Amino acid sequence: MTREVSSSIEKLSKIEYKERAFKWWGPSPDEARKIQVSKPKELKDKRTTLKDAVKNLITNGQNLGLGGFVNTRVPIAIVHEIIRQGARDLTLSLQSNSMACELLAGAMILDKTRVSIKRVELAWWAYEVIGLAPLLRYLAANGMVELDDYTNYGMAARFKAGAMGVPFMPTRDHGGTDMELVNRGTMIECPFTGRNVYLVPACHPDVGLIHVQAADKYGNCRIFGPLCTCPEIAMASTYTIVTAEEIIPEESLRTYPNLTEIPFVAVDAVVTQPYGAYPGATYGFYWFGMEHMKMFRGICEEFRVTGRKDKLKEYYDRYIYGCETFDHFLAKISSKELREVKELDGNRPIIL
Amino acid sequence: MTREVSSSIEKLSKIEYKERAFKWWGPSPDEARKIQVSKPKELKDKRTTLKDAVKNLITNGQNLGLGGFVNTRVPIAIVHEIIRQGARDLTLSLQSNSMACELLAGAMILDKTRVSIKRVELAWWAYEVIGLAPLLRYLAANGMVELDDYTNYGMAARFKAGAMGVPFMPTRDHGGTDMELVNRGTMIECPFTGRNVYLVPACHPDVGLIHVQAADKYGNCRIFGPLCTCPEIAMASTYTIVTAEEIIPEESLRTYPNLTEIPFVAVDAVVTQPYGAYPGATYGFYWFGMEHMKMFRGICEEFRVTGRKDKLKEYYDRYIYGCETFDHFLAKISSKELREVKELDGNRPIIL
Amino acid sequence: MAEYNAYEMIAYTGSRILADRKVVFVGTGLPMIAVMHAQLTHAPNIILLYEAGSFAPILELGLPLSVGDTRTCTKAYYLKGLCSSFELTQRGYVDYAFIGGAQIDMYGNVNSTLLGNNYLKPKIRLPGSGGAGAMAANCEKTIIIMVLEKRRFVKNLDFVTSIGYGDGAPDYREKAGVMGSGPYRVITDKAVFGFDGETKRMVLLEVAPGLKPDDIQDKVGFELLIPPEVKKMEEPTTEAIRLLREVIDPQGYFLKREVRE
Amino acid sequence: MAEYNAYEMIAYTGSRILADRKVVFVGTGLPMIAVMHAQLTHAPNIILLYEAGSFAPILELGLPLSVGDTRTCTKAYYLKGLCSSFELTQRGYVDYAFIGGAQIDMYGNVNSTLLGNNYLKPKIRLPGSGGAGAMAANCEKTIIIMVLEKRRFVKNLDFVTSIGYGDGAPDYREKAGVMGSGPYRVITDKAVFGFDGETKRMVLLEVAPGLKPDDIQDKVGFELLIPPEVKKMEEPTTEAIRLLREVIDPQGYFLKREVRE
Repeated sequence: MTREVSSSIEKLSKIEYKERAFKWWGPSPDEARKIQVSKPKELKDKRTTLKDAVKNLITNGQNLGLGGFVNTRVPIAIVHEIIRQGARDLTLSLQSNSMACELLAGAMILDKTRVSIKRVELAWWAYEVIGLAPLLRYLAANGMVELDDYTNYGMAARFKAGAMGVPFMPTRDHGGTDMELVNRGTMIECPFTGRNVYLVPACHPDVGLIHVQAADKYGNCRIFGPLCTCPEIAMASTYTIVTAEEIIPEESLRTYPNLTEIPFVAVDAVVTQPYGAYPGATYGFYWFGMEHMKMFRGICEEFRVTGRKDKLKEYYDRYIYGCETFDHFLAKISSKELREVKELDGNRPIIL
Repeated sequence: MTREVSSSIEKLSKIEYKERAFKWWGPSPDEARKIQVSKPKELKDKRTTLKDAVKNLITNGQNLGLGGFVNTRVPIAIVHEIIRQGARDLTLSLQSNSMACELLAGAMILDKTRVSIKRVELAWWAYEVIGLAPLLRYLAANGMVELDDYTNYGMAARFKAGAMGVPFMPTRDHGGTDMELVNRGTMIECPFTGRNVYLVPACHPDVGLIHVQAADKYGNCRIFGPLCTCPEIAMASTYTIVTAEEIIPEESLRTYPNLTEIPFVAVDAVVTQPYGAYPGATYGFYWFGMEHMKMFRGICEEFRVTGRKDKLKEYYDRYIYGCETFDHFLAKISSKELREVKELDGNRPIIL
Repeated sequence: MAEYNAYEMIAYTGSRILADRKVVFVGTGLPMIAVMHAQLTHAPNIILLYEAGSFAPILELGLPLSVGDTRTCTKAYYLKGLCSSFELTQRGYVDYAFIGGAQIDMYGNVNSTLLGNNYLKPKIRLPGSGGAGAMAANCEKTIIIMVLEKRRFVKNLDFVTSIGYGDGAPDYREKAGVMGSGPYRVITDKAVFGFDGETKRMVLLEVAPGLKPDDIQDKVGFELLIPPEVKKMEEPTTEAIRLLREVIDPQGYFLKREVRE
Repeated sequence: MAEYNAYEMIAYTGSRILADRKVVFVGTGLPMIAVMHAQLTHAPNIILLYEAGSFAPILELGLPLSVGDTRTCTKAYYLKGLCSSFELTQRGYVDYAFIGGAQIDMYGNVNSTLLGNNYLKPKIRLPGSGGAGAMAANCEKTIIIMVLEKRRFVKNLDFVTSIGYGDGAPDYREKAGVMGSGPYRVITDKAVFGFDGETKRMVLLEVAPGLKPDDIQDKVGFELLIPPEVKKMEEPTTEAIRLLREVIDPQGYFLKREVRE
């Protein structure tokens, strides 16, 4: 073990926490490499349904890497299908997310034999202007999930290290804060500068969940607007499910290879799913659906305050369990709403 | 100092070398940060002539970061101007380069009071199919430059660390080879995996020399074809000179911000220079000029073998010292040649 | 002079403090309003950075409601992802971090992770660091924005999320391995604070009209440094209020919330 | 059967050894010829990777003359930079490294940095690692291509540039921190070699028609492992020679150089 050093945070800190011996919360770098090496990398048609993608790739106990950022290109359609099929003892890894996390948390609260979150490695979980995340508050206050806190850059750097095939990434943050004490990173003295530098361990999700504007049938993806860390999550994960607003011809990707943000080797299932991030936003396609999010958050907050699950159950029965597919969910959203979020995007220029 | 470990290379190695205490061969990460913080970052028109850019930014003793890769988007026009104005005791940092390095070496051989290379941190210096680099052979065999050898990834990772503002990058190479012994990287035991991992120090050139397809007047750059590590070199360097085949309107960059590979804050001088990489290649504009390169290499090889400098001097007098600007150099290349390299590019699709 | 609420005062002051032509990393909440106001008024050439990846946008399509909102990208010059935004800060390209938080202490350390001192079972779990922890570490200077309330200006943070000057030791940030020089201003509805160069403690710089330094000290859970001369905070002009209410946040997403006292 | 020279035999054998649908990181020199031949014949779905940033191109515009040549990008699927190419290898996305070099030893370590044992004043300074050192470290398997000459197949390398099995110790690569499993084949004009699973030493697998294992041992500066059965190397077909000379390298950049014996 490299000799560890630390900042002066202990002089300042008031937090009670439990020392945790370091362990990986998903595949270790060596395991992730081994899996990748053993997979065939050939160009093959990976188009499938979300039902089959989730059936074939999601199992209990996995670490799921949630793509997108807050409300942007969040993998809502994939999360719906995971909830429908059920998955227990999940670890979630993400930077900043809102509804994708809350949806999984709500399913856990309704029936933890069906869906459950064991651990979350994250930087941020809330709705920004709409408010705090009621279900995170509930799970945390009741000690129902183990959390591991980083900055947004910390989580980004962890996915980046995973994508790059290195075991950690040096960062210039976390030091001197309570995150240095509670999370799984570690401070070392830089062998070149002699200064302290904070290392965060690579994060390799078992399955990355990614929504993009366009992909070809092999899984090559174009992304416009904020890339978030979707390319890094896809490359770091041992398997990746991609939903795309549109499938575009391979020829288009071969014409402008510089525009491909995720290469086919990092993708295992490609699903056409228009509005696949709704009520999140997809640059060039639609803005986010504030009203639906507010409505869902309101239901969750009511549960948190009152402990009554009836409205929460109604939401899941109507919008998830009562739908065969995500298209059925979309059919229950007013066409006016879907048209409006499309208009609110302002028709941003993208290249398809 | 972090406790150092090593592979078993010493059991195998036969190389004689001198242990070097670690030192930065250009700005340290802290120095590079300080310079960047002190620079105004505003949007301003940075268009200038190559003469003025070199006059204002290049001085003796600097570390110059050479963009491009082997023959692709090599900063030949900038190197010509540096040779014309003279610069001594240079450190060159690069991955793989051919003519840009040899041109500087030739100028040194002709008159080392005008141009001289003190050190080179590199992965590769030659002409691939055309042959070895005669002037590198000459300088090395005579102990006239200090070299520091990395893999291409090692140099790429060093620029990347510099661009990211971290003091080093972990890599999975160099270990178990003589580069582990002779270069300035170091092996540590990973605090997370317990396995050895090789750290390469960040590289911050004083000035990055970059040729791109298109830039706006503020320095936002589009690059098509291989990006090489031009974005990383530009971001890592404390100052950057960009030559561009074309200046394009700001509005175009604002329409497709995802296509910008170097942001304006990383660029200090923007020069319009068609054929700025010739006899190197620029994707979408022209292929490389094999005949001119062969001719120059032949002259250098003749010097290496015979020790006679007359033809070398002739080349510099005709093509560099005898030219006021790079456009004068181009005027001495046959228009047939310039048309042919354009045709050989095959008119690759780029977005301007 | 127009009537204005606490958020409007904060947004206006935040805007006023931003210099034109500087690079500002915009945190979520009121910073988003403040920078938009600055861009529309005295700082048309201000350079904005949003953490999901957008650099130097012109916010013509309207107010982003989230730092990950696709509206942050409007007419940007450079648009990659999270890594690129934060690496710009590490490398020294960003002048100001502009963040909020739930609690702040006298050294400008900020908490946005939880309330209650138990990490495993917090009384209230807040969103977490998000970008703030990294911004406060590596942008050159940090501007913090918060409503002035005693429950927020506290002696000891429940959790240190964003680094300020730590315990005030001159080498605290150095030992923490961060690159930025630290907190610069704290903007509230009733006062503006800076930090003492020596002790790194919070200094009262401006108070709102009608209030005295003692009124501010009463709302703060630690001892402020109060210099002999404290300026009066500028109030938002009628035009500023019109811009804030009619152009920037007509739905009142950020400006019409209730302030709990 | 057509006449062929040493380079043509190497290129043909290199092509023959590549399996379709695998990912191959293409080093400079004859590997570029071999992969193009493979893509045009038995391995149309082979996935090529070039270090300046090109992934999965179809080489319709002709033979790249350099691994940084813009022609490597023709109809690629993914095209970033150096970092992305090598990170694909570290992460496990690349099946084969395909490299050359100046010297090789019995454990598949390769030298491409210098001749003469003094790093400060080498007898001949060669180009350096380029991508080879990283490819040999992190692609899953390494294929090495070289003309069979005693000055190249040496007992001790002047400089270890690209890692093979080191000194043959079972943990050599593990301790070196590299991710790939190591050398797989060595292809020459007169023989094909593999490596023994236990001792990691070079094993003779195939010899060119008309030669015996002893002839090969005579051209090698260390003791080869020679199994009782050694296959005969396949000779290039007339069609293969036509492709190599007329379609792939009509200028003879790679195939018409002189072989120094």
